[in-house]
Amino acid sequence: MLGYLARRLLMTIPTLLLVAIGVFALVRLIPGDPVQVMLGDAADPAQAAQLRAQLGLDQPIPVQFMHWIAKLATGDFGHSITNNLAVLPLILERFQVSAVIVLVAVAAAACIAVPAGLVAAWKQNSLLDLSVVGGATLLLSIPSFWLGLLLLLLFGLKLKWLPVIGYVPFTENFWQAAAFIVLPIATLTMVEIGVLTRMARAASIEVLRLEYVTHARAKGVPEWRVLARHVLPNAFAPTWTLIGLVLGHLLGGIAVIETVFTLPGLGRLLVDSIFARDYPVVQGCLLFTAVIYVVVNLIVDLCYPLFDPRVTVA
Amino acid sequence: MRRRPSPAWAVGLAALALWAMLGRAGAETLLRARLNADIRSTDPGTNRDANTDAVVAHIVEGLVAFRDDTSIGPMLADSWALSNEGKTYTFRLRQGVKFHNGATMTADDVVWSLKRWLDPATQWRCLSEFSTTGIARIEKVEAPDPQTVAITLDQPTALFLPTIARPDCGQTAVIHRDSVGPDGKWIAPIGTGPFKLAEWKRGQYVDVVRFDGYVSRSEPRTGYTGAKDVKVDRVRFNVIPDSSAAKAGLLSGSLDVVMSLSIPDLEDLKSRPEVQLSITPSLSLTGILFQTKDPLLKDVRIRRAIALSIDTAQIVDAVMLGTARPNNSALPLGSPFYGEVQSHGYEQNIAEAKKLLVEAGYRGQPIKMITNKRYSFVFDASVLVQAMAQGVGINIELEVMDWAAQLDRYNRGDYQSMAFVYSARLDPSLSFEMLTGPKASQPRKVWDNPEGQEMLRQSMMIDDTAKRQSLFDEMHKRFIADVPMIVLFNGAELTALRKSIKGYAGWLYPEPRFWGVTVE
Amino acid sequence: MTLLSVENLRIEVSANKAVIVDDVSFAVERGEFLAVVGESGSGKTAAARAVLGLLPSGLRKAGGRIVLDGIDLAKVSARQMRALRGPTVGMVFQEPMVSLNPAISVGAQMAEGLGLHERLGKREIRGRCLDMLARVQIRDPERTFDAYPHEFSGGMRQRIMLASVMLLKPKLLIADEPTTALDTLTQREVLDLMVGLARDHGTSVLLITHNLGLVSRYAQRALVLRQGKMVETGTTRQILFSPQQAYTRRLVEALPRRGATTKAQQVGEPLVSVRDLKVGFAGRQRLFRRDTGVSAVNGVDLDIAAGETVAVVGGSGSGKTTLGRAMLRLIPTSGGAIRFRGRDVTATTDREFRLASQLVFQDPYSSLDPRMRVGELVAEPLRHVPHLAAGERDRRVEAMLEEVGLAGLGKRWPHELSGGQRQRIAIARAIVREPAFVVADEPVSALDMTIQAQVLKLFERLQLQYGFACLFISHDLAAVEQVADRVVVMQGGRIVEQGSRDDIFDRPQHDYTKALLAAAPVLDFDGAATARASG
Amino acid sequence: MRANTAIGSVLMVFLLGAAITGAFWTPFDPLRINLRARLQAPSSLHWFGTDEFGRDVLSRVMVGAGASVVIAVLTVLLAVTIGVMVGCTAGYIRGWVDRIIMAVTDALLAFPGILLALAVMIVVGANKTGLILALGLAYIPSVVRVVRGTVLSIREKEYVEASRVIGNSEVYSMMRHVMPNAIAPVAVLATSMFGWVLLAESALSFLGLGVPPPAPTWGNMLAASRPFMETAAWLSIAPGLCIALTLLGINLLGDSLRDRLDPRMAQG
Repeated sequence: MLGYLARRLLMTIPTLLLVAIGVFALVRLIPGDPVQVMLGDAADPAQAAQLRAQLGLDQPIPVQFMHWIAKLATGDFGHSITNNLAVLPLILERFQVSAVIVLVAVAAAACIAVPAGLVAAWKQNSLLDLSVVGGATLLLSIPSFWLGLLLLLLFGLKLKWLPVIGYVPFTENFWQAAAFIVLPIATLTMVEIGVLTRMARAASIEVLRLEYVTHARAKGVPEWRVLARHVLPNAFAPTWTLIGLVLGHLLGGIAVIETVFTLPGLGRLLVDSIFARDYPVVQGCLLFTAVIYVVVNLIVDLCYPLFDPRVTVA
Repeated sequence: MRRRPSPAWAVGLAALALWAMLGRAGAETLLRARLNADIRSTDPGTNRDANTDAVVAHIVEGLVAFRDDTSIGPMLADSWALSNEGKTYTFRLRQGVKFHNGATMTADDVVWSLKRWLDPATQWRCLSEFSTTGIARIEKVEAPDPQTVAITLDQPTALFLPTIARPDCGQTAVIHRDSVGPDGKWIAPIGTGPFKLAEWKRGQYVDVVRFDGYVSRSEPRTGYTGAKDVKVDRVRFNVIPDSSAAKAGLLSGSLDVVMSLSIPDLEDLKSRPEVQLSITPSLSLTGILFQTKDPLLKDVRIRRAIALSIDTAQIVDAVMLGTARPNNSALPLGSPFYGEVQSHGYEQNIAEAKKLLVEAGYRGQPIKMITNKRYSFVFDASVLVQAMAQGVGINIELEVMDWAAQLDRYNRGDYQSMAFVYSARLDPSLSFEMLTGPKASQPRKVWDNPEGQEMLRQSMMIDDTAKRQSLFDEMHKRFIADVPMIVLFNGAELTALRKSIKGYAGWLYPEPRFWGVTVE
Repeated sequence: MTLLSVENLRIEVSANKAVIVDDVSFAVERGEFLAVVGESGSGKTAAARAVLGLLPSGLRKAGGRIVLDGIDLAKVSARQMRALRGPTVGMVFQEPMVSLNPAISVGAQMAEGLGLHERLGKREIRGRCLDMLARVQIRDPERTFDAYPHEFSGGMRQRIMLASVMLLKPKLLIADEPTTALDTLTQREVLDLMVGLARDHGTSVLLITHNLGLVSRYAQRALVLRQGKMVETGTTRQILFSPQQAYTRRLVEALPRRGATTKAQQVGEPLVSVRDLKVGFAGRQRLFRRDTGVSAVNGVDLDIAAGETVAVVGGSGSGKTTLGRAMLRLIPTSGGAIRFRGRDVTATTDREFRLASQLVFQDPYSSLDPRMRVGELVAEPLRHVPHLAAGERDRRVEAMLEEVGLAGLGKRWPHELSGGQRQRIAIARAIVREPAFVVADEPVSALDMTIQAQVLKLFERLQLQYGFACLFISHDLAAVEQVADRVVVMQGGRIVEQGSRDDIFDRPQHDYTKALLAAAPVLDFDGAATARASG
Repeated sequence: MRANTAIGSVLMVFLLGAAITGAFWTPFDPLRINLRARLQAPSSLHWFGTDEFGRDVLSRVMVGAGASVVIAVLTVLLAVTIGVMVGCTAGYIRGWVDRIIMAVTDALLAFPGILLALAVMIVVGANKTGLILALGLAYIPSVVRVVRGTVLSIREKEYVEASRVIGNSEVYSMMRHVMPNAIAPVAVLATSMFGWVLLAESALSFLGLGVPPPAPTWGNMLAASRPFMETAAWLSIAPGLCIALTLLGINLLGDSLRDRLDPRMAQG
């Protein structure tokens, strides 16, 4: 198990190195630079050159890259160009916001989607099944930010049940924080329900076709128990993989939802930094995102044997 | 309409109110403002940005400062006189001005400060203005007596006082020499301002507290000078990068002041009972830039045709929702030099525009116009300009870029046309200076007209208001005739405050002032 | 006394009312062993599932009466039906790999039924389970109880399955092709266990099978179904030895029997010869080392003469398939030599050998590209025949299709054809270039009995006609007996015995050969159903 | 599930109808600005109302349909073409080539696609071509993964072995037997991708970069409607519904395509 972990982590190094190179190259390919953004329309060339030198942006790009990598190796992600904050704490702070929303939303979505998919598969082609599939497909078809805007319109502006914008950390005021993130979570949950229900249903249909289900029934096992004990664990395994993928991706960027609900999350930090050409932050965010993706997938793989004993991590 | 709070929301509010009450139990009055990013340093005019300037302006002062109408008024100097063919400025200092450490300011401190700014090691932002390529070189700084300072330049310039008063130059602040260590390294500002620096918690907030030993000027508050009567104990500049979070903070009462709001924000906040708005015209300038070296647009008739195809008033109205007025002049509305001449710009004239196009032989060749979505008013203006130009048969293709990419193109002069916004310039010469120059050496300049450059140079040299006015009038006429760009309007600075804040006023320069402000 | 009686059972597809089981009646007495015999599509599985009330989704019972242990199943509630499943009727499924839940431990799955139907303490349940595991000859019941199904081979899983069903001592055991997926030796062991357990508990057995050999060995009575209809019913003896219906007769006649040796033993240069052939599968690549590999073929010597048919027999894992693939140079060898017409072709890609050799696969579903038409499939090998005009090629394809009885089907897609037809295409594709050497890997084991007979006959005829040598890989001794000139017996990657067909079948020397022959259920036409060569 | 196909087809026919009609005729000029008719609610004259510049929303939705469809089709084509070629190469050749391709693919997959597209769009420019390139690039890794996985399983199929036995070359086997059979899962993926592109196009517009105005796409219309959500809800409802219904149609058709291509179904 530990050996497996070590091997997996070792295997991610080339990927992350590629990511780092790609990120760095991409960031430098983007036209414009942070100095111009900072100086705006009054960019005196001499001044710009001075600032560039101050930020180390006047050095050849390979040198800059080596500097960055060397610092990264010591865990130093550098400082933001726009506000001089250390990048890693900044990322971690923003990440908390995204992570809370994503984790709660995906968990909630899974709790709704998996039973719904299971029941739909059980009653395949019934009216119930049709409405579950139809509903899931509909949820899948709505642009997430539009859905978010509609929810805002309804609950925030028309009913005035929830605050429309802003964010307060949970550490500061739990209830207020909760009120701020209810809608983003609801939005994300609904979108993910669409994805996960369809997956859970498909997986359950596969499992329901298998003979061990008939075997269980032939032993006189009641239907609910057949579903709960025999179908669910086996149908959950592929869904779990999908949940991992979804988590991995969402944790890196729910920029759109964060923008709709004006949450200071990681996705928005990244988008804002791209627009500000804040190289250290963009690079840090993208790399962090990639690491999260890799780590989440690793965790998912490590958990997989819980659902499917055939898979061993060794 | 009354807000019906949800239970969670209500509990949250109650808790917050309780916390706020406990927080104020010490009877200290606190004003909470928002910065969209942390300040870069406390060293005036060196490692800086707009946020840094805003904070530092509460702590330090210079010899002179801008008034509300962008004219120059005395600050630490009581008066000044010109001699030596306009090359020597002799400042008479105010009596009894105290530094935050209790020391009394003398001419010696002024000389020390100026020498520090002029030392290249300080990396003062405005050092280049006083080098050979700038407005004038400072040849001599002397203190004939403790209340007098004399500065001698190598040539006369009208821009000397406006430059040393510039907020981005740190107002060429007079600071006590203990602000730096023995090694010359910056420690913290010991200035003469109405506030002194209390605490800078990086990434979170900057606190300034009232300076009890402050001796205020007697004339009423104006710009960065006049009476600075501090009515709060402490001002906290909270670093809140997210504008919506700031807005929410304002609505929930955890912030008192939010500056630099956007037009859509205005629509949203107008209806909120707990909020008041301060809308002041600002000096920024939005317009359509043309690349006069472009094979197609080098023909002034085509540029003119575009200018005549649009209805500036209608655009401004649709874009700024009544917070700004049309202005085709390079001088901002509100400038003391803005007169009758400046109010004559372009009148929409479809027939004339079409005629010009025929003469120029324009046959629907596409004209690319770069625009951006960072500034919604720029974007909206470009959409409207495009549609109106379409009306006379001009084929403008919009190209949306992000702001940084657009700036890059702007600085390299690499565009056919672009919708652009210039930041505030406090002096009319500077307003023209940002547009005027030889493209060969300064590709970002839009107006490459030798006569215009010469007039600009003169306007910078002389101090006579009437003469300068006539120069600016002439430059305006040439500028309108050349159509290197179409100025559309100046911006508006939108600040939202809690209803409990009294005495706040915006001014032409888009930075807040928290003296004279009370919290009820 | 009748335990189960089924009267006029009718089962339809819910959607289009197609009839799956039509007016079928039969009865099972207490303690009786009834075999239901039929080919695919006969409705035998559906009929058996109807007894459990577990028809696959999409099928429904449209008529008839099922009385189980005196209870009319039409009149019981779902709950009562569940109470019957397990203690009254149990079922063993065909595919041991998918009939145990992979996510639940063996013990928990066994205990589940006991817990539902009997009031027992935890310890008692465990005890009963362990006893039963021991009874089905699982070596380490304690460990097995806590293990997961995937840790076991097919034969072991089928024993576990049997144990978990018999734990409830059902009055009726339905066994749906319980050993079809197992090799001959394991098949024998599992079935013997099943019969023994049934006898112990007085359980009646309803055995669903296509294998007449099993019927003759185990069943007292048999029922023949064809396309949902009853063809014939009677004692095993009647059905097998004096079938009344033409279809039953066809079934019985379809059983392979020993044919004439096609050719005399050839002397001289063998067509293909293999010396000390070794094939090892590399172990898993670890970070710093490689796991020790497994050798699938270990030092095989074999000669095949032109036109000769050599059969390779052995249980699963004996290396027979690997040998065939290695001889065609489809998988790399790790030692030894392969010669073709005297030339060493082990290391080189010998174009002549490649074009002169062919392979017929076991599964006619996966060996035909689903996106090519029948004609294209058969024409494809002719790409490599030089100077072949398009017209000539089409003619040869058409002739070949006619040869295998598929004339005029050239424009069809493979999925439009039956399994037997597909295997004919596969054979046509292998033969069309007139190869000298064909490896046939279990070519008929995926087919129904009557189809098997036809395909084997076709194969024999073609071999006679075209004169190719053949390596015939099979676990079905009956088929081997019909086609082989010589037989090679493999075990654990080695040849344990080889000789002429008659020598091997009549005078086996090696114990493994004897065991294989003993396990093979064969119909003895001279007397009662017994196993051959029990000596 | 016949109903799926029917509903999906009706929705798609409707979309294509609107797109084709919009290319030739719209009730109003979709680009004509009329500041006197700003933000008018739906009426008998303007069925879907007018936007902040007084343009007719119905006309814009119709023209936008065409633009959105063209962008989606081209993006999917780009991603599928490159993805299939790369994926087949990786899956069939295996070894080092495969490892390098998969390392790059994994690296690309580790980014959130929409942000990758955003960055690429800044580099290549915010226009239709840029959008297609950016989204195409963002989706190529998914195609590569699916194709490679399929190819890896297909190349073990007996009919590919049969092709080798016949004496066909590896390249021929790949082109003739592997690629055609790898198309089915890609076709299913492509239908999903069509929907993703529509969503991503609107999301990118929303984040500030998309197809430049005034040419309408559903995405930039929806994005532009945000400030007027409270005051002029119809602005967002028209394009939002169009996107949702189109995606519904595409997903339903994708489901029926999946069912049709399922080998079990084909055999049954």
